Amino acid sequence: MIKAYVTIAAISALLVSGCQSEEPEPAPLANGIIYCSEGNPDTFNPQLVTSGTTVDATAAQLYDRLIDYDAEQQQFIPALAKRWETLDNGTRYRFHLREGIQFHSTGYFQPTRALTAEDVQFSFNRWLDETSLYHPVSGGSYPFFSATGLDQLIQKVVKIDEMTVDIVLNNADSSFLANLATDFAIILSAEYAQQLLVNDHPEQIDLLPIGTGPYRFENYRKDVLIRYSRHPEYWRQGPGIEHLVYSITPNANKRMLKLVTGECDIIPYPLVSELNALNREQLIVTNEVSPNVSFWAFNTQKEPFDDPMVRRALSHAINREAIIQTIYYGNAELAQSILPPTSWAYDNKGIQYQYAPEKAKRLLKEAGHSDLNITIWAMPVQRVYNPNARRMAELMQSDLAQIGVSARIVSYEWNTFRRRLSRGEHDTVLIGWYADNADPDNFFRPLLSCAAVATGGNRANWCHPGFDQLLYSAIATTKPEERKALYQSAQHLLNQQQPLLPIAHSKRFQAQQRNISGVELPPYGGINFRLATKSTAEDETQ
Amino acid sequence: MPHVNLYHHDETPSPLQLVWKSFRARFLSMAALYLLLAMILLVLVSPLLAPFNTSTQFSDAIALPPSWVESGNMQYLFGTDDLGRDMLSRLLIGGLYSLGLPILMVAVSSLIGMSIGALAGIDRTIKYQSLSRLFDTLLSIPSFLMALIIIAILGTGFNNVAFAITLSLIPQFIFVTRNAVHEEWHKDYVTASRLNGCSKAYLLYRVILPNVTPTLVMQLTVSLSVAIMDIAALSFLGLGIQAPTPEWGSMLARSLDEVYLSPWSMVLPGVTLFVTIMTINVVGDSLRRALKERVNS
Amino acid sequence: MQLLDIRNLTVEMQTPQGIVRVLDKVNLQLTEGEIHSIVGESGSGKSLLAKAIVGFINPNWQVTADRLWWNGKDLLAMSPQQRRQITGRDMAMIFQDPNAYLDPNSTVEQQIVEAIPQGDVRGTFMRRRVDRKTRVKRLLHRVGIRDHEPIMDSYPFELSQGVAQKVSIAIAIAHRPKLLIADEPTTAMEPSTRLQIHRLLARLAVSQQMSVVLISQDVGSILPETKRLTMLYCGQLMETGPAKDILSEPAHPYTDSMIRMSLQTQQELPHKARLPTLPGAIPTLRHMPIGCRLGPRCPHAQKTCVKAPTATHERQRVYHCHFPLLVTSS
Amino acid sequence: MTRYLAGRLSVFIIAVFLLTVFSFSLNYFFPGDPITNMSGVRSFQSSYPLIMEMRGGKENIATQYMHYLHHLFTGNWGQSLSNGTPVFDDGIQHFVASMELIILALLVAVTLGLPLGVFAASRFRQGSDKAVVSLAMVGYSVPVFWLAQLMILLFAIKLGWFPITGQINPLYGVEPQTGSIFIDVFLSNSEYKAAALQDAINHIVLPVMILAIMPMMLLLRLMRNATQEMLQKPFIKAARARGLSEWRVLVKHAIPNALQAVLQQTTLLFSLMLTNSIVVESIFNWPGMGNWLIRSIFERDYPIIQSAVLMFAFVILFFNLLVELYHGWRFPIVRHEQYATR
Repeated sequence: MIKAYVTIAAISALLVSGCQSEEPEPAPLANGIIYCSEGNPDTFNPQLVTSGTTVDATAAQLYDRLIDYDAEQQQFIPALAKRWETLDNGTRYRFHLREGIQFHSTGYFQPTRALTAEDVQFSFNRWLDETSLYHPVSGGSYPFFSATGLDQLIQKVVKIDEMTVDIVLNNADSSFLANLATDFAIILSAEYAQQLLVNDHPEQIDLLPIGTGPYRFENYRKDVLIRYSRHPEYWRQGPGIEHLVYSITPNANKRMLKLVTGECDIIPYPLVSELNALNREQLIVTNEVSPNVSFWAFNTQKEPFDDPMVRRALSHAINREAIIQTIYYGNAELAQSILPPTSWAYDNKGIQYQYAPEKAKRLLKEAGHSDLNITIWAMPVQRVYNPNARRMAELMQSDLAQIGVSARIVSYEWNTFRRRLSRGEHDTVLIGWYADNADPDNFFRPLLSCAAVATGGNRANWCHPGFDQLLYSAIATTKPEERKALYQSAQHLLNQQQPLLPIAHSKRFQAQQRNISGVELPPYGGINFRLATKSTAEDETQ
Repeated sequence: MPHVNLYHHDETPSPLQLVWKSFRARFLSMAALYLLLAMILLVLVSPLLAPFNTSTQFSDAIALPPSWVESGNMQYLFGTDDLGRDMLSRLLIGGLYSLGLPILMVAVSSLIGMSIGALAGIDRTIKYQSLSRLFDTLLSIPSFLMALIIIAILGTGFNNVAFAITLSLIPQFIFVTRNAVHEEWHKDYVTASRLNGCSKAYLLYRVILPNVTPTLVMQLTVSLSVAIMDIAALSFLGLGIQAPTPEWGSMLARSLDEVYLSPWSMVLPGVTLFVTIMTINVVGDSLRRALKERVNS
Repeated sequence: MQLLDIRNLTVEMQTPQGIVRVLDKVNLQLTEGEIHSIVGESGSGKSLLAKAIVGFINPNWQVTADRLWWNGKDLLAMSPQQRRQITGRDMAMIFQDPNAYLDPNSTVEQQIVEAIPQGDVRGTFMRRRVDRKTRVKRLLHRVGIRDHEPIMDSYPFELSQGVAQKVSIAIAIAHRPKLLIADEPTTAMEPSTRLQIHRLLARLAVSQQMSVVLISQDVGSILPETKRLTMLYCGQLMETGPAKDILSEPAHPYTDSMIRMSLQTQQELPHKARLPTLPGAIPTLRHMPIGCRLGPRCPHAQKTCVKAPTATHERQRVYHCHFPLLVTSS
Repeated sequence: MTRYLAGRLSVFIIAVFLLTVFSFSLNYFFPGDPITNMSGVRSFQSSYPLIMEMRGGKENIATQYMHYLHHLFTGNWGQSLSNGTPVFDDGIQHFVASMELIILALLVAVTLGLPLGVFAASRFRQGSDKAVVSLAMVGYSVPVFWLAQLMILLFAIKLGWFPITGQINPLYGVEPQTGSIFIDVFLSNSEYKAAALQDAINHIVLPVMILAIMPMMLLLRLMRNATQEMLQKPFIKAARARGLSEWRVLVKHAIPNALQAVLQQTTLLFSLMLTNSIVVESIFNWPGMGNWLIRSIFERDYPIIQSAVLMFAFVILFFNLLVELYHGWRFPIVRHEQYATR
């Protein structure tokens, strides 16, 4: 019997010593990066969604766009298109494609040719052309493009020759190139699409993706991981690692613990204050200004939220200062408008969303409501703009209780949550938005236009013809002064109507192991692993 | 010849008294019992005792450590959580959900389970025996799984969780009561009473019940600790009582996000839960022990 | 030399009501090969005496004696291990309820094999197995089980009481003890089985040169071969001596009543006849009378009986009584 | 034995039958369309009419049940509502992953709990017995989710010995084929099997440890009480009086008989084990049945909930059957008692 105990002790000692061995990391660990993402992607085609989780997981990794936006230089730079020119008074753009760009070669598809104009044409027609065979595949809804009106703006895509493609617009639009440089305007492989049609599995184009990006798809297990490997024939400088794994970890606390134990190399949306309290030397927390906003949207198609007075009353009840302190730990700015202050169209003159519970009570009474029962839908995941929506909801719950409104917090798994949200099942919802490009339009049309009601992007289900009018006038003109004035009146209108209450503009945080470098956080959208490298202990000593 | 009673006769203690006697003899048992009673009392009067409303957020006292820590404040004895809510009040009121609710659920399920079990225990035919065998087999499915199924059907929410756990506790009561009653039913003294022409109801209440009471009380403690554990585990997983309600399990779950900033918000509900369950387990264990001593003596 | 020599053995029990003396200064002597019967009503401490001899005691019993010698060695002075070795080697005991004293989850064969001393079995591994088996069969035959095959593979709960008792005896005699204590081995058995067991014991005493202590509740069920008889009442020794003498001429009133009752129960009683029992009932442990414990029930009791009587030695007999029935010649 | 075997098997089979009836009726208890709940195919999907036909959706309930049984036994358990993968294939992997965890924890619990229980019983009411029993009481009363968090803070964060999620570092590229990580490492075509194995062991230590503690403490207490009770039995005293050594009395007579009593409590043990495995798997992201079930409840993925429940219940029934058969085989008195008339 004693012997058995000795054996057990010996085994456990071995195990323990094994974990602490000083040996160099085995090769698979040394040339791979684990990114602990916060949720499952809906699909592997960013054209189909507006969800940041999906975009993070796919756009910059699997695909390329015709042009990219360089945030530092504040200009558009060539990507798949090596150059482009504007023709016909800004209603026709001609793109000259780069030669010899290879699509991914995987177990399910081997490309026989490089990128051509045909692929560009196919990719645009997928969401543009309702007669395209691929248009209805995977639901046939392209929320970003319909919300920004890009599908209305582009008249057609014309193939000029093998390496040249023209995009013809219905009218000149100042936000066109900005939208083209977003994560959504990606280029798919027409050849792959053709192969899938032959095999009668067109839906696989969004599940087993093929692109030209720095990584190619290996496999995906829901709730567990996405596995990518380096695209060996990538056309520009690629990553310094072989493997990239998205380890799906919705729980923020768990994500942080995994970073500490070294199971994650990079995590998004860290619990910043916790990490700082931990004070681990091998970890670094970076932050960047990010154009985003979190807001509390009222479902204006439901009683009693169709009454602006009720919406204003509820807005006055919320102590947003307290929210900034407890939820963001002070790492955010109180929002006075849906636009962040860094935007050139920002205006806060005469706009106020003050905390005034007494006024709120009075307004509510005037509107003829007492004993209001509402639901607050709080998203279950962390986003740049809101690190903990459920806790925020709890805070608001007690604020609302002060004015005699009882609120119930509702939350579902993220995909279910958004599905139900799109169906308008909510009373109010805590959600937010971060910009896909530098244009202020990106904060208005995808969020509050009547078109966005249909696509589900307009969480307030708020359709105001006057407001829409302002927005369309703003994009029709190219004069900045004129646009600014229009956007200012739009902001004032919003303040008056309050379909939503802006809460905060947060900084964007990311925590990572010290030995990871080259992971970019472009301000407009996602995360980019194109230049990611991992230095091993040996590299450091050299 | 008159028989002189030379020896004085003791009162023969009833089985219940015997158990109580040997239970009382142990310090630990009594300590646990008193602690349990004190906790139940505390829970009952918690709305009066709690210094603050559980949802009141003190924005000037966010994540304040307990008063015994240097930076603590006597106003908030156990500190405050990350939203500035008083921990002591939350723990006290949380007892209503974490201890009070389970007591209620156990009371309801024991009433139902014991009545069915007692009836089942005295009916005894071959057909019944094979049926009960089958029943026992199906009863081996844990109550937590049962509760999960019911929640999957009805959805989460306070009422559904309470209903689910109550329902899932009943089988154990049926099982234990039936076995205990059945065992007594076939003892010779019951047979004797039966031959004396006592009615079934009389037998059940006057003859059998006093003898099975300790066993049933023991099962009550077992079920209570199971119920507390189940409701806390469900809430911890996010399927039970939802966040703003100060249930200990859900308090624990949400405290995980700030373990390092405010460790007390995780330690306090955990310790409370642990002490509660342990007290109940000790009472149950002592009862089992006292019961065994009665049988042995 | 005396095989067993006990002087003034006292056993005290700790009960919630205080210390109770359950055996009060009992003496017992035993020579090799003799059959000795201990008779007493329930609660007389006869089983306890047997248990004290084999060291079968609970930790809360206090055993003291002027002398507790086995083969000239003081059992009380030994360490528990030594004592267990000696009793294990030299003594064996069988009980009223044989099934409870057999391991319910081992076969008869396994249990008998376990009792065979290791030194008895010789040879290689295979030989030893065969040897053990034949020894088991021989033992079973010796205790009167002829059909050994089914019995060997049986579990205790499959045996009838008589057979189980025989198996117990087989286990007991497997290591050829010098003393076999039989604690009411035949109570609750049907008469034919009882007779079988009794004969078996008597035969074994002779053939194995083994002393037998037979404990029983009434004088009528002792072995005819009994050499000496000891009467116990409430933990006190009443009378001891050669069985024949005592049965024919009881010196102690208690012995007398026991014998008369035994005779009476063997014949038909007339309607409404009084049983020749002593008045009153056996006192409970907690309420032992002082002095002679028979006192309150004794037809001859007088004031002096509140003092414990001293032993009267007469020829080979010893009795403790202030007013013996036997008028001594001296 | 034959009679006992037949009795137990028939009870088992009837129980499994009832279980299928129960899981079939779940389709009707769950909100929504029963056919969708069964198959995971929604009514607007093109294959729905075919599925409706195959599952007897338009016929009476008995026919539907027969169709259900047929699908159940042919491994056609429908597809997930949330991502359309076949439930059965997923289920098997989750099942094996869970079993790996549970069986290892059971082994740990048995190899530590039983000897400690015997040890405590042999030192009955002495200092070491009291120490062990108090420890068992404490260990048995700690809520498993709290314990897990404390252990994670200590072993993973403070000491940095063990990782906290999953079966293996995903960079090893070991894809689940069977669900059992050790077998998968072996089957994988990784060049670093030794390192991967080491990593897998590191991953499993903490969950197994946490999962083992409560059942271990339960076993310890059961075993101590049973052994102690056995040591009071006449046959043990008789064996002692026969001069057998204390060790032999313990090993040959007390322990086997105590085990017989402890084995009767295995139902309790399994239910504790499975309950805790659900929580532990969720905390450690172990890709087992518990984790699968909890997630599917969140996502209202009815075909999965149903399958997970079915598998859980089946495992318990099957384990109990095994234990009962072993019990009856090793301890004949059990078979005897079963048919003794009372």
